[in-house]
Amino acid sequence: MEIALYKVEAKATWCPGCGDFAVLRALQIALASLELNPKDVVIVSGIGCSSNLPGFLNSYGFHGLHGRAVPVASGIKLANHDLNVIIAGGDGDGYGIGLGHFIHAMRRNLDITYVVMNNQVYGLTTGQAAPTSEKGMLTKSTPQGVLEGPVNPIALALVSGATFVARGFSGDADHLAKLTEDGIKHKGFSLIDIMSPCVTYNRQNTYQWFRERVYRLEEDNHDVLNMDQALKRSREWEDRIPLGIFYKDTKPTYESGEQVLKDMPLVHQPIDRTVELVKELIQDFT
Amino acid sequence: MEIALYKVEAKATWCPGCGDFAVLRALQIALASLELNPKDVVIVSGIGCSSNLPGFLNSYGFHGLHGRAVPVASGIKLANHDLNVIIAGGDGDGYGIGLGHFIHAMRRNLDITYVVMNNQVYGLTTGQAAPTSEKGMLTKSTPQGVLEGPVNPIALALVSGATFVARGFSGDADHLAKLTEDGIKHKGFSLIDIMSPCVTYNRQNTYQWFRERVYRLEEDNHDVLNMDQALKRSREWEDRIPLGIFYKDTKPTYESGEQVLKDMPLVHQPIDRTVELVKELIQDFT
Amino acid sequence: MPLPKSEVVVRTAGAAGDGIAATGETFAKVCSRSGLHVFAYNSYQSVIRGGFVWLQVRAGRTKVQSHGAGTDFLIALNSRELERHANDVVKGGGILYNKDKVKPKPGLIRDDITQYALPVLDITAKHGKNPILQNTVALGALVKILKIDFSVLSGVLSDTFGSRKKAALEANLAVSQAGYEYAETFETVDFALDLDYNTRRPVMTGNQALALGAVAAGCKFYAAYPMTPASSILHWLAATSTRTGILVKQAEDEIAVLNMAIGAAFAGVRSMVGTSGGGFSLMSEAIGLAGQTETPVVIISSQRGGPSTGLPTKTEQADLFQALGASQGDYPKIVLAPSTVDDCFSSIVEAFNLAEKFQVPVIVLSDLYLSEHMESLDGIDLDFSIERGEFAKPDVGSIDSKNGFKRYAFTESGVSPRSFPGRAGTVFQASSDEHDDAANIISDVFTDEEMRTRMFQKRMRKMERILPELAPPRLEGKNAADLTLIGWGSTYGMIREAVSTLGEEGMTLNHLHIKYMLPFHAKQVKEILESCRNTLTVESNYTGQLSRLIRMETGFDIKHQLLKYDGEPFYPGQIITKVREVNN
Amino acid sequence: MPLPKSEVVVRTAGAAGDGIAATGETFAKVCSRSGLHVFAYNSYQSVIRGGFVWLQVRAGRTKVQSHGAGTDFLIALNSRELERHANDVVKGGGILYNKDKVKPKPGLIRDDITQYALPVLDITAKHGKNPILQNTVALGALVKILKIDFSVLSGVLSDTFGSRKKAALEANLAVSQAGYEYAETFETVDFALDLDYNTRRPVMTGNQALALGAVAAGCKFYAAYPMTPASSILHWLAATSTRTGILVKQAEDEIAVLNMAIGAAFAGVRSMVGTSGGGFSLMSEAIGLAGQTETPVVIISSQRGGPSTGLPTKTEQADLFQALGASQGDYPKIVLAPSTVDDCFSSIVEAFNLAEKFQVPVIVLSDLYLSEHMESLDGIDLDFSIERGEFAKPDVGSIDSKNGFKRYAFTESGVSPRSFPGRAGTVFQASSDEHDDAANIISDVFTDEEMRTRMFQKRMRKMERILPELAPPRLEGKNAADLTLIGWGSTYGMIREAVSTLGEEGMTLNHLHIKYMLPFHAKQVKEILESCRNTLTVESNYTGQLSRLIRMETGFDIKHQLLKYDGEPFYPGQIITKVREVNN
Ligand SMILES: Cc1ncc(C[n+]2csc(CCOP(=O)(O)OP(=O)(O)O)c2C)c(N)n1
Ligand SMILES: Cc1ncc(C[n+]2csc(CCOP(=O)(O)OP(=O)(O)O)c2C)c(N)n1
Ligand code: SF4
Ligand code: SF4
Ligand SMILES: [Mg+2]
Ligand SMILES: [Mg+2]
Repeated sequence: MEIALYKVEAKATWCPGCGDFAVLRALQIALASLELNPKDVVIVSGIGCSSNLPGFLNSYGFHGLHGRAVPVASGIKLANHDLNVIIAGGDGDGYGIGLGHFIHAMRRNLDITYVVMNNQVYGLTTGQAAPTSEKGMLTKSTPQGVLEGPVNPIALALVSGATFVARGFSGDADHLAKLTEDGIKHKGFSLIDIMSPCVTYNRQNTYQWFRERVYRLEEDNHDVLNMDQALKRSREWEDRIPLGIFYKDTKPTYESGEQVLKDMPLVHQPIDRTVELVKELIQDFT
Repeated sequence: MEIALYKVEAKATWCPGCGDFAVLRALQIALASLELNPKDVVIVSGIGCSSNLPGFLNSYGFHGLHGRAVPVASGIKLANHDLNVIIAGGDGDGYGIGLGHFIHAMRRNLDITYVVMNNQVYGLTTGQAAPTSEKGMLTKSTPQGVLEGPVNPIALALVSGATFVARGFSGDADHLAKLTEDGIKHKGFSLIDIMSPCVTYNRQNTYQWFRERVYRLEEDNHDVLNMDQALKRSREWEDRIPLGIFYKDTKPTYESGEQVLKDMPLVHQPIDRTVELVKELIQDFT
Repeated sequence: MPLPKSEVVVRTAGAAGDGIAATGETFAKVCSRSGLHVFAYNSYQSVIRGGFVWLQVRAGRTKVQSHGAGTDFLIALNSRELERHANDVVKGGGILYNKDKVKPKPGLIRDDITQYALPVLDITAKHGKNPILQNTVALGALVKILKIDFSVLSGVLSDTFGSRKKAALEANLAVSQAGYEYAETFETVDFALDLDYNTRRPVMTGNQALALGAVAAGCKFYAAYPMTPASSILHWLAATSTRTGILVKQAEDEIAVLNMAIGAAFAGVRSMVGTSGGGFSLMSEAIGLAGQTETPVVIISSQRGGPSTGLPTKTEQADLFQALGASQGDYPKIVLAPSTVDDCFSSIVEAFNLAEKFQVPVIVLSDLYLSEHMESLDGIDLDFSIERGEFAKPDVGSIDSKNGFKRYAFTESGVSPRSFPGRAGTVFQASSDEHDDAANIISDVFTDEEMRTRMFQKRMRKMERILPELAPPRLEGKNAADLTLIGWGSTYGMIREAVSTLGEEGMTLNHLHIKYMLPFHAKQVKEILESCRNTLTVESNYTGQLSRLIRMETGFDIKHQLLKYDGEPFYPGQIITKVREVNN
Repeated sequence: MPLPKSEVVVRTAGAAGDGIAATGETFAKVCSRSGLHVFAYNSYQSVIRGGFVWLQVRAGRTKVQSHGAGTDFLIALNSRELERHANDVVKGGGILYNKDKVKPKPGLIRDDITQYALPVLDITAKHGKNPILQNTVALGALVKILKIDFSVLSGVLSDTFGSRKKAALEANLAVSQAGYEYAETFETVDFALDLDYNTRRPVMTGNQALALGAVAAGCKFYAAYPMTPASSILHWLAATSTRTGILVKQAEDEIAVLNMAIGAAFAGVRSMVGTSGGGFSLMSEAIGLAGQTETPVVIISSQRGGPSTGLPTKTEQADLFQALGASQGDYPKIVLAPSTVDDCFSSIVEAFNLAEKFQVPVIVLSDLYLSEHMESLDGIDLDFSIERGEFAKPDVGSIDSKNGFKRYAFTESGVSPRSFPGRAGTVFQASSDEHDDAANIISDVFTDEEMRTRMFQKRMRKMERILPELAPPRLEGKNAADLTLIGWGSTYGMIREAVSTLGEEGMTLNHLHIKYMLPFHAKQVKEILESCRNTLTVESNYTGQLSRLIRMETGFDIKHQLLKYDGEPFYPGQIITKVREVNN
């Protein structure tokens, strides 16, 4: 399919140079190459610069509350598991206020792809510390420097049961498009944490900074089936930053275990014989 | 000090046989052996059977909202870091609804000890699935069996920066008392995840079940300084369940990095010269 | 009530873990299968074992609308409870107890009360050490005393234990039979219950009726996080999920619960959540999201004793303004409060229809007393229809392009035909940000003030359309009365009982029960109230929330208030006392 | 206003990222250091770069209370903005623009407007490619046009950039000077601003005043999660933390924020949080916790355009019922709404005193317009005292034993002397569950109904004690007026301006501004309103929330409403039009 199919008139409103453009494009390429019809794709987001993404792409979208994209997406998937459900959002949204949902979603293992535009800062609210900001980073809310260690989303995903755990980089577009495609194709919860520089508020973790550090796991003898190795690699950061798939696994999805979904998606199940059903159930009460 | 000092008239109201009795006693022993004055100890909890603990112990206490013990405790510690702040609560409280706070607290590394009475079920609400319930467990809310994998609190703690990560067992009282003492002594955030059977609603993970599986890390050549090893051990469960300290580290605490706490705890800082301060600050606006 | 009495009130008192709830349910079913109307209330605390629990079943030849006051029979499961409750037993009543365990102090039980000391040890000896069997012994005896056929009790027990719990069933059957037989030695009591084994009304709690209502409405998705007193909705829907086809999801917290439900509704299924005040607080942000994205969703909030964690197992009606004020900003939503178990059922069907026709969140306010008390129903109203509202015509087959579809089209009614993912030709993005009719956000780059104003008005227009669809409140009872009692929610039955009791005494009273809190029938309520000679609200809260709402909506000042906030439901007697006071 | 005008209105229009806010602030300070009163409003969207932004500064010889309407000078940063705003410039006004970038279409700028085409490229060439320097050029020119001494501008620039940003300062000084000098070629304008370089009023936003109020009150702990329009409280308090000694914590979400603050308050320090509606929703459960545990805490909620995410950068006053209804159950709390920047400062000091004296949560409702607009202050009221309320006498030295201390002692006032961890002799457990006076929970095992009732009444008694401590509302203006305008929050200034403008025309109007929403001065407000000939509320919301509150509290029906919900603040002109309509 043509990438054009996934484009909309509205121009993305990110700052020139923002990493999120590459993420949008990667998604469009991946969807096209997977030949998905826009009507069968739903992109769910929260609030943040990154969470504006669904508005810039031709598919169904739900642009909800800050930090709550994951449960909304889960509800959509449970209601209609024929849909391709993708979550797109920021690091603050997903790893900060939404952290609990993120981890519970991974142990739930619905077939959803989560694309996080990790810029290590709060963009939309004009530059406060994010849960991913490095220790010591100076921001509007931490003028003495961040005192907390950053969350490690890759490691969290690994220990929480995600079945596809990867890191991308907005500065490496082709690689990112491929990762995105693999993530969507994967059955089960996939996390793609994307280092997506905020050129306005993060002057520390720039494209250049990443370029000096990133390497590709697939070119470094990494075994995606080896959890111990994946965990070890997930702790690399200062000097060498791995990109690519850390870990991949197959596990039954949540929806495949749910008995009421055996026959068809909920949304297609008829609701016209409820009176009979009620009459039958009332027997239990007499 | 005498353990009696930490006792109150009110009898603990847990079901006979509940694992939480052992946790209460371990805390009392640990506090006594650390010679802490009850007035300098605050136990903070959420809501749940386990979260009733502060009422059964002689010290200051804050019995707050379901899932919110961690931020309350953090606020207390920040306001007065001379206090010994201990969080006590359940697995639902801490690893379910409170999971986000739990992980953010670990990367924050305040000097707080978190004692989780993990019974793998929701006790107080009469037996629904907990985030720690094993896959397939039948509960009131999951009559077809839990479809999600359980959270792994030890692994989450390890990858989130906790500096003292341990597991105890209510069926091993002395060991638990010692762990509790070590945890309180430790400078920085310590997690003690305690397998504390619910004799009423969890008929699966019983004392017996654990007794057949537990072993002590300290008797099994475990190196508490080795993160890789700790992570590997954190994934043991089915047949062998490790007890003891998985990992221990020293890192500066949050409060030691916060400049306004340099001189003394907030609560002791005077507030009688604010007019002068305001006059000075107004200069910035003119 | 003069003897022979046409109703009986039975109280079982003990501790949590004594099996009181199950005993009560069995007895309630026995009564119902004997053709009686039933009403039962369980007073308990949050401790799992221990504490002070009592459950009262009231059964009568005619409709009973509260759990009643004076107890005819007390089953005291231990000495402590015997002491606490003995004096509540009426003259001519009886007390049943396990004579091996309970030794009444001399003088404790009045002479006008019959003592039924049961030799439980003897009876249960053969059946293992299950202490709960003492309850079954007492049940057997009670059934005999009330002259109910033993087969009714054995039938209920068989249905309860089913074929899967055979040993338990056998033990229960045996000891209840023994209790029954032992009671043949007792003097009989003068009741005129008019038993009728051919009438069998269903007996259920408000929560079960709410859940059953969801089944009726074609709900497909129920999400919840456990919280008393809403948890039993979750339990029942989970237990019946494979029969009803409703997907039941316990999520990680209430925030996830409602966001999931909104996702499911956005994807096209009827979806519902249930919680209580604390969980409702956490949901409140997402209620505004549903309002803004025009996503239909039903939210049950069952009120309990507050504030904060408060009294988790006690009843209260103090979350009205929490529901009305939920989430920031002005947006369309509906708040309604059912008042009886029947009404619970119908209200959910109605809530779903309103939610979908108007694409709004609907909050259904229950309370612990309504949610958890058991009631026999004369029959549930099955004459309902499912109205899903307007859908946009899908443009089937076309490859889709966004923004062609005007999801939030400006219409006179304010309702814009909707669609959902998977449908061709209607691709759009729902957004919590303000947006134009084609669902493009206008908060980001250019806040078109005119568009904002029109979209706001479009949304709010729905509220005007909703009101005429709601049954206006009406005065029950005589039109010209000395006093009008006004209530909402679970106080319905008690108020009716008080009104009819006092009516028999010659007072002229009537009753206005408000179901729709938002939108509010301001005009009608004002008219009614202005026609009243005197007014009294009856509510379980401190600040008089209904009175305040009425004044806000109508300017009308209710004269008298009967407020109760100790956690226990009203007794008709309390209402009667207050009415007498006011009418003096 | 006839010429020579005693005030000037300057609007800068461009896109986000064009440095408009900084330019506005500089100009506002320049005016203030020239002895003028200043009021500035920034209209922006949530996009970080791009969008449609304009900032308007109004400066005058006498107090100015809104950002005004007609623009005297427009600084148009690009052609698009020139087109949008050119026509708002009044006759005799001027438009400044970068002639290298902006080419006005013929006819766009009316003949009665002076064009100041600035050769920005020439001027900034030496100073690198920073496009924002064009603003500084324009500022230099504007200062010259207004006959303000250049040293004032250079002084402000020096203070802003400080010694640390030397290069930036030099560039800004140079280009502003060049702009100033270039403007010498311009015709001068006839203003009578009466400059006075010896008077320098502080210029700050409502948020800065709220933050400064916290400093004054001895607040020691501020927690927040970023959210427009509350974020700048966080930014300022974080930036000054080492000077003020306030510990500033950005937490992981708003739930953590308020729970942390409650923890800190429980531990004995004055603690505060700030958020907007969405975050307030998330906090609501913990507000009830503060009420129930009787923990003093101050919660700022700055309202923005709703519902849901709505219009994050726009103003609205639609969260009143969210604040009133926050959290389940009835519990004591205070809701107040400051109306001016001065009032922001004093309100926080007052909020802390009330919070601690009555051990309740205090909600301070601001709104975007109030929080973010800049205003010059005649002087902040520093004559305040810090009242911490009653503390229990610690029993120093003793080893502690629990439950001796009656933390929730029954007192006539409902206030029980408090204590905190670390103090000897007062060990206790605060609990969200209902409890007795010694803080033992009564929800778990035995719900003592009498204790419950007494504890409930104890808590609620505080509300009666609070009301007399709050300054009752009063009519501003003539007592007998044809129309009374009623408002709350940020509309204060506009209403006053409208009242005085129309007063000059001979209308007799007065003004009632409500600050205390809960508890409410029902008696006083009712008396006032009943004495009014005609009434009009002015509010930025759809449902008329203040009118509804007034009717709820007093039964009084406000006759007319002026409601606005497009996100932009009122203009005095809109109020004037409405008043004329009503008075016809
Ligand atoms: C409940 C709530 N709290 C706060 C906000 C304000 N807010 C909007 S976006 C955002 C942070 C965005 O950061 P991130 O998710 O990293 O996205 P980015 O802008 O960096 O892409 C915040 C705090 C909100 N909308 N809702
Ligand atoms: C916001 C909110 N949601 C739900 C509840 C109801 N609730 C009370 S305790 C509890 C679960 C307790 O489980 P856990 O923390 O594991 O403690 P346990 O009882 O097992 O010791 C729940 C869901 C609540 N009090 N507040
Ligand atoms: S502020 Fe940062 S994250 Fe937001 S659009 Fe600009 S560059 Fe991207
Ligand atoms: S229900 Fe379970 S967790 Fe709760 S007190 Fe009883 S045994 Fe302990
Ligand atoms: Mg970010
Ligand atoms: Mg548990």
